[in-house]
Amino acid sequence: MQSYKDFDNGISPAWCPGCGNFGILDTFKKALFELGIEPHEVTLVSGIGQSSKMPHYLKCNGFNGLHGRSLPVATGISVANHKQKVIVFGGDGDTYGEGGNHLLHAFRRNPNITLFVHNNEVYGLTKGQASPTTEFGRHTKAQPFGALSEPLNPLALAIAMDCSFVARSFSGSLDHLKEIMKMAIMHEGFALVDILQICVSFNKVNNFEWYKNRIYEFNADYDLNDRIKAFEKSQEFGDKIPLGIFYSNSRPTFEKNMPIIKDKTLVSMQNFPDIKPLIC
Amino acid sequence: MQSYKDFDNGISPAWCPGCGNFGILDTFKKALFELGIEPHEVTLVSGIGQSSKMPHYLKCNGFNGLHGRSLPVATGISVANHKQKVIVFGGDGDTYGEGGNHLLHAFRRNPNITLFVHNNEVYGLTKGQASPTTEFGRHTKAQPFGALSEPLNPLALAIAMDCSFVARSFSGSLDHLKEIMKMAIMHEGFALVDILQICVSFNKVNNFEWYKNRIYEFNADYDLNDRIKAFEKSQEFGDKIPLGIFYSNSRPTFEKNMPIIKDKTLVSMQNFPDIKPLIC
Amino acid sequence: MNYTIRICGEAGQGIQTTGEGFSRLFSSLGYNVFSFQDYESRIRGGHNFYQITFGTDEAYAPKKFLDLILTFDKRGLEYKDVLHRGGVVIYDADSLRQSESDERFINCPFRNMLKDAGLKNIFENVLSFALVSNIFSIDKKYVYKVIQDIFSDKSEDILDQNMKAIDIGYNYDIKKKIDLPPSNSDSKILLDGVKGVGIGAIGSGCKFYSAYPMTPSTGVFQYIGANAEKYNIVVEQAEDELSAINMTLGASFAGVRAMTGTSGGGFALMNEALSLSGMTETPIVMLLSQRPGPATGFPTRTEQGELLYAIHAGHGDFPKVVFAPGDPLECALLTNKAFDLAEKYQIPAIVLTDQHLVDSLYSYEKDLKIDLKNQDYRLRSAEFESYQDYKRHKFLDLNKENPLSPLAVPGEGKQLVFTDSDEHDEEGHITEDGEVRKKQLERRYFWKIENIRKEISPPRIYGNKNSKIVLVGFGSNLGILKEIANNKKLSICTIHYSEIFPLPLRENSEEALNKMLNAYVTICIENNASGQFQKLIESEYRLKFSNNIRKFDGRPFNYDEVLEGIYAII
Amino acid sequence: MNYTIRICGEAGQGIQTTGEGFSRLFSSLGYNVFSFQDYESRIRGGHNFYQITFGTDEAYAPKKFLDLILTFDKRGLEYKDVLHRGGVVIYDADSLRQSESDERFINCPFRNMLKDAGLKNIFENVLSFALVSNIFSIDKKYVYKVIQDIFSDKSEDILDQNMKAIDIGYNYDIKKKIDLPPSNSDSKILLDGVKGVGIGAIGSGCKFYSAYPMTPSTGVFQYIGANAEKYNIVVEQAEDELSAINMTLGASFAGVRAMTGTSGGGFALMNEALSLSGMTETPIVMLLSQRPGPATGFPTRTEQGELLYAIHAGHGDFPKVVFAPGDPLECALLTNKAFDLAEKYQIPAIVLTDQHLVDSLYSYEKDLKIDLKNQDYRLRSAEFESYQDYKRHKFLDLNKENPLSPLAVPGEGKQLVFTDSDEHDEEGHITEDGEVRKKQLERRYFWKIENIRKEISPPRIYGNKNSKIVLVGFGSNLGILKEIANNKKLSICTIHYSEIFPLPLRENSEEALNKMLNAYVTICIENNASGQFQKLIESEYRLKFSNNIRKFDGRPFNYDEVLEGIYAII
Ligand SMILES: Cc1ncc(C[n+]2csc(CCOP(=O)(O)OP(=O)(O)O)c2C)c(N)n1
Ligand SMILES: Cc1ncc(C[n+]2csc(CCOP(=O)(O)OP(=O)(O)O)c2C)c(N)n1
Ligand code: SF4
Ligand code: SF4
Ligand SMILES: [Mg+2]
Ligand SMILES: [Mg+2]
Repeated sequence: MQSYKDFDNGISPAWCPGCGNFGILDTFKKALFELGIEPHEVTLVSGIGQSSKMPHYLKCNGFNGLHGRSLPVATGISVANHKQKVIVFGGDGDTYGEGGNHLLHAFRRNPNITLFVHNNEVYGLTKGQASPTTEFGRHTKAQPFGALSEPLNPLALAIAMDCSFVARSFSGSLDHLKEIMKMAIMHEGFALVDILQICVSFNKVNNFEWYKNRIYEFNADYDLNDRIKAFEKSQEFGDKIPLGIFYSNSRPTFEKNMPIIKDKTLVSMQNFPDIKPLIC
Repeated sequence: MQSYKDFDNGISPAWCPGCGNFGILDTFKKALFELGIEPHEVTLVSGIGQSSKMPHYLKCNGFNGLHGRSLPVATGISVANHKQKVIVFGGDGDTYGEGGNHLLHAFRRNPNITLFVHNNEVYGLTKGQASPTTEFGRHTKAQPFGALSEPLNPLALAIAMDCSFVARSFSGSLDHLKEIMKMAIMHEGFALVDILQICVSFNKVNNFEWYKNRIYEFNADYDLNDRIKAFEKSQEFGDKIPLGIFYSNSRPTFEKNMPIIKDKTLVSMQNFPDIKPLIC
Repeated sequence: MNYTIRICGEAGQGIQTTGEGFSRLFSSLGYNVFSFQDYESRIRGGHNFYQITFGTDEAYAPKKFLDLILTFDKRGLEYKDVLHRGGVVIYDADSLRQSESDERFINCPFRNMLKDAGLKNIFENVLSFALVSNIFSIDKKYVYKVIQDIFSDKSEDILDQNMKAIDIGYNYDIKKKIDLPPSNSDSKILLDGVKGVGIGAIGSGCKFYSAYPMTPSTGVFQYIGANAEKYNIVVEQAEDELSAINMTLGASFAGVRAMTGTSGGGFALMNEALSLSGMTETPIVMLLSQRPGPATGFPTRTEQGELLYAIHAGHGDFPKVVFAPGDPLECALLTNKAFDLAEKYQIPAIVLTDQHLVDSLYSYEKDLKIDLKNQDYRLRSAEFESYQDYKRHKFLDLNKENPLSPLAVPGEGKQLVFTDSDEHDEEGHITEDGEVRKKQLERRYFWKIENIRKEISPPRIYGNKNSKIVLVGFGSNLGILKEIANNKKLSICTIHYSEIFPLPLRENSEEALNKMLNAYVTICIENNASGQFQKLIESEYRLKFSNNIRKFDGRPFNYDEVLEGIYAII
Repeated sequence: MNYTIRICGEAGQGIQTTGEGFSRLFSSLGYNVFSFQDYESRIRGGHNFYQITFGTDEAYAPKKFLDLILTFDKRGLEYKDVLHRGGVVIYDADSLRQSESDERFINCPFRNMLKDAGLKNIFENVLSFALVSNIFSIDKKYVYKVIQDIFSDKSEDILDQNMKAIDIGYNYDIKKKIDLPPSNSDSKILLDGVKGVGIGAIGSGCKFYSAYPMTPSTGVFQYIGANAEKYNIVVEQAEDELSAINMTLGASFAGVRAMTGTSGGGFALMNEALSLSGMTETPIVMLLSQRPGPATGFPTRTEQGELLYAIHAGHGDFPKVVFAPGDPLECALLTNKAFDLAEKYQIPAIVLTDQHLVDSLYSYEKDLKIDLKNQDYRLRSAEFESYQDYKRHKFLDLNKENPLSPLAVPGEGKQLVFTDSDEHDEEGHITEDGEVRKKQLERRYFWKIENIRKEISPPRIYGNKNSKIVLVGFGSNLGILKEIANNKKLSICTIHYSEIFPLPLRENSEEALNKMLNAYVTICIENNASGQFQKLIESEYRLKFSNNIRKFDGRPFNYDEVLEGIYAII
């Protein structure tokens, strides 16, 4: 690799001009490059949504699956070949809506996967319906009475579920994002990075200015493994929106807990065993 | 109603002798009776599992649906007829496993539904596999390497998601359970009661003695609406297991938020409207 | 005399608004209009088009050849190959940075005109809309009117600028004129499949609609949402499709008419609960708006690839109906019939549409009447209170006219309503008894399938009924079948099925079956690779088509290619 | 000469252990054995039975009439009506608190005997097992052996008490004796459908199995789990079925053979990802172990009600195979064929069983050989490294023997492996191009269905090949078809299909088709209400059965009722 641009595959993104995803894409390439990871060492997994198109614009292995179902696919890949770096991209709808159950149980299972959520607080690809993180009361074509559910706080949820690495960044704070991305990728265990992402087409409220006036970067003044403190910090969202690492722990990963693959990858053990002992 | 026994429908439960569900069933009848609720005013909803058989043993309206899908059904019922008291019974597998996503979003939506989870830390009806609340490392026929996921803490999850009423009781503390049940049923909003339940057939570890040595009843010494304090309390599970109300708030319910049904139930508005204005 | 125009450009360039503008313009003038859309799965950029056929002849289907292309991107220029003789391409050479010498290309400097008038580029579609209207010599007042209607919710300032753009475009000295014969009809109205289904649902008393967004089903969800307040409908976006359908079942159980809608992938997720509807005999109506699969497939394109899936969906044996309406009017009528049969027989009913149908506009006479059947089969309040010995799943009493135990509304009487996803006894409680199951299947399966089938209408026959060339299709191909029947070159009989499952009884559809059996050439036309409709008809009626015409590139059939296809066969 | 015994009682009374004990006892003595189970969806209580047919004749199917009933509950007494002449009921009048005067009832005071010996009631099944063994004059050492084997993991103390119970039961002065002819075979082994599928999967190199528990599919999940450590298999219980199948797809994409299993409801939830397997061409094997539907249905009972659903499952057009093995051996062989074809053609493959098949024991010769085809079609390490211009979804080059682009293992070469659920180009990236889609369908759909079909084996024919009475069935009815073919009263030809979808080519199955076409009576037999198999065969081969025999009360067919059914028809 000569430059982070070597992760380019020549396909031009189908995003709107001004979309926050461009910055995230660029930053991700830089993060991989700076970590010295080679394209074939990575498998990117995604669901469906604007954010889930990410793998198409990167020179890596990839499985772009169904809306909401990226985490199980990623888990299957990671346990079958734990030498691959498995990284998932998803939207707030994809991850917290359709895919909510898989997220809940990925927290518990703790596979060695990095999950980047492009949280634009809206369903982008399907044209502007409320997502699980849309603010209460927001009117859309699908929410004629306004969004009637309380927005989901992904960080609080992750911390309550003892997620192994929990962070937030912003598509408009790319240096910050790059460092967080690198830490998340290097973290051993399930890492969630909720990236506040600008959607110029369907989220006119939470736009760049809105965020710029609220976000600030922080370094936890508590032990990152302190779940109560982290939970408390996660409650801060409104006039002030903290960016940074909220929580992390060093729980053994799912792959580490699985005795079968202690020494070798599963894929390296593929064989046709003798079944005679079973016929009895 | 002359007695709580009037909620009997003469069907004898298909549970194992000694199962904790018997006590829960009996206690629920008492709670309803003491609240002066009539059978036809209640719709019971459940999924599939031992616990989900509850509605069959009670003289009430009922919809026993699919494994994991009770909450959406209950939500549909409650919004179509918010005068009905909608109560859901589920197992730990049903609610926290298969039904995890619906739980997550019921927290957000806050329908006026009471959810009783019979948490026996095992899949009873399917004969003993690990459930989301099974302790780490427990070996079963389906977990040959032991359960490799961290057990889910339902209370912490509920509090993180701002569930409107969050409590725990025990199938061996029936007086306590009855009071909690009554409060949960009367609470306006989505109420989760996690009931630690003895399974004599498949959970030999977390048996009556095990619990008796650990449980204690508590009355919160903090404001029940204090999410951080409640979260902290929810972390207590091990040598000491607190029973009681952990958290509650008075968020408006989904039904209240829905302008259409402000004055009348939806079912009372069933009609065949004139479509002429739409043909244009 | 009909004309076809295509408006081309990137997503975000207002193609849709312009296309709708033309559709409204011509229909308001009393012309027949048919328009359809071709767009990508992205919000900005890419290449989309919107195509309108209009004139004094009937119009129900896409045409291959164009009379006018209005393009805002370079790719639009490439369609010159499908221009009719005398057809033109209207474009702005400056903004496309491409200039064409061919005389069919008419360079109109949209952006320069706007710049000169101090207007922004975004007005180029309104400007060009006016310019093209002028080519057809439409009176300017109608042009104003359409734009005013479309932007009625915009500020006065924006409206003013739009009017200004109209003036510039209309007054542009365009040499080309196309002769549009005067219309001989009153102004018409426009309906697309979305409105058709939506009107059918609302008119049938749908009081609850829960869905998870999925193209191309989202339109109906949002249409019902837009009318929710007026018609007292609860609409709720569920966290996933599993929830959407289960909520719908809950609402229906509680006593209201309820519906959900989705596309193929979401439908797959709803299969388990479809089966639950069958088992608990809880009526629901489901919209399955198809797009090409498998998996995510082509999200914004069209296909009829889920016919057999819809019919067989759900585990275990239970009855259902599947309707595949052919145009917006049928969308309304069959959505209504779906609600009616769903409630009458206590079953799930599926309305099968596709992207082509939901996104296409069809013109109708202004005074269109949509006659819906509206009967409430539920047992409510007083009636329920006095009902003798209510049991939700009572065994059949064949002496009754409708011997199914009625759907009672829980709470409206003291008697209880109970149902179960397990096999159950008459009261809805779990059973392990094989004899009880057999008795339940007698009513829940055998009685229902036998009686539902009698309610199914025969297919419609178009064209020359004596022709020995018979073209048979279903669902959204109705337009093609009608236009092919109308063609003046070849005498053809066409047959259209929209009540698809169960298929009409043989004795109820003798006429159509005889046509097929006695033809020299029987062609089955469908928009999928595997020939699902053909398999269905062939196996049901034990006949064999001699030929077929299939398309599966995600695009709808157009009239011309189908006619070519028929010529190639005969 | 065969005998049939039925052991009855509540769940939790050790019915299953006792039944398995008899199965092992007789098979170890070289007799043919067939046993099946009838149980409720509860852990304790209710009424279950376990029925064993054994002897010197072949045994593959349930029998209606019994030679001996051993019952631990009152409901078992009611089966006296299906006793053969000379048949007896063994029971303990005291513990059942019911005494029967009829001489066919033999009261044996199990509990009193135990009490006298200071043993607990739970030993009553071991005691009665020994007692019944004595009725058949089995040498006591074999009785010891079976019990020792079954309780081999129990403590010495428990084992001692069991031996004591055997002594008491065996020595009980029972008057009744049944004459069992000596076996003329070596000791046999027993396989049930669970083991059959499990062995097939393990032998095919399955390295990953993810599932969510669901009766009757859980057995295979747990069997593979029990062997996971020895065979290096990752087994994982997913949070739901959506996850189970998507994990399986992930593991397969990463390069290992992977499988999931479920029953009808879970299968419904897996439909969307089944379609994903088709679109991304990621091989998976799925076990669909049927139980009666719809919805939750009869969780512990049997039906063949998801044949057409399995065939049509998943949205959009994509190829798949569905196999319905007839016995444990076929379970192994067809699971293997499923793995082979899934990987060779890069498709999903479904193995269709049912409760009856997975829970039933069949005896086989001790030296049974199960020949599996094992070929690794993946592109791995060095081979991948040197592969020219790898593209995951390359368009077909028909000059190659297998012209599909091989499945490469991501990371084992520097070239990249990429796939997508959207319609995609050769490299797996999203496309909107209709021409590209057509080219993808050419290989992903048309080429595959054509070539897969050639690999499908014809049905098997049993009985008198010249008979004009033909009985046709599929899947778990193999045993019935074989036994009916063997019957000595009526000359019948029976035909069994186990490779169900796609059905074998007409030219590959002429023999069977001719038998059906030339018969006087053709009877289709299947375990469902709607006649799914009949529809399938009739529409595929354009023939018509004259009659059918169906059962849908959740119970398997028994030999006698089928024979009666045939008599009633002819
Ligand atoms: C099963 C299923 N349901 C629905 C859809 C339609 N769909 C595609 S993307 C999307 C939501 C996109 O929102 P999000 O995940 O937040 O991604 P964004 O586009 O905002 O990045 C939906 C509902 C689908 N493809 N599959
Ligand atoms: C879709 C689906 N998957 C799986 C099952 C099988 N199943 C029935 S109950 C159950 C789990 C029961 O566990 P839990 O919910 O904890 O209830 P319990 O029996 O312990 O009370 C499962 C997996 C099913 N019925 N439906
Ligand atoms: S719709 Fe929003 S999220 Fe999607 S590409 Fe456009 S700006 Fe980005
Ligand atoms: S298996 Fe456990 S939960 Fe189920 S009835 Fe028996 S004791 Fe109760
Ligand atoms: Mg989003
Ligand atoms: Mg449980």
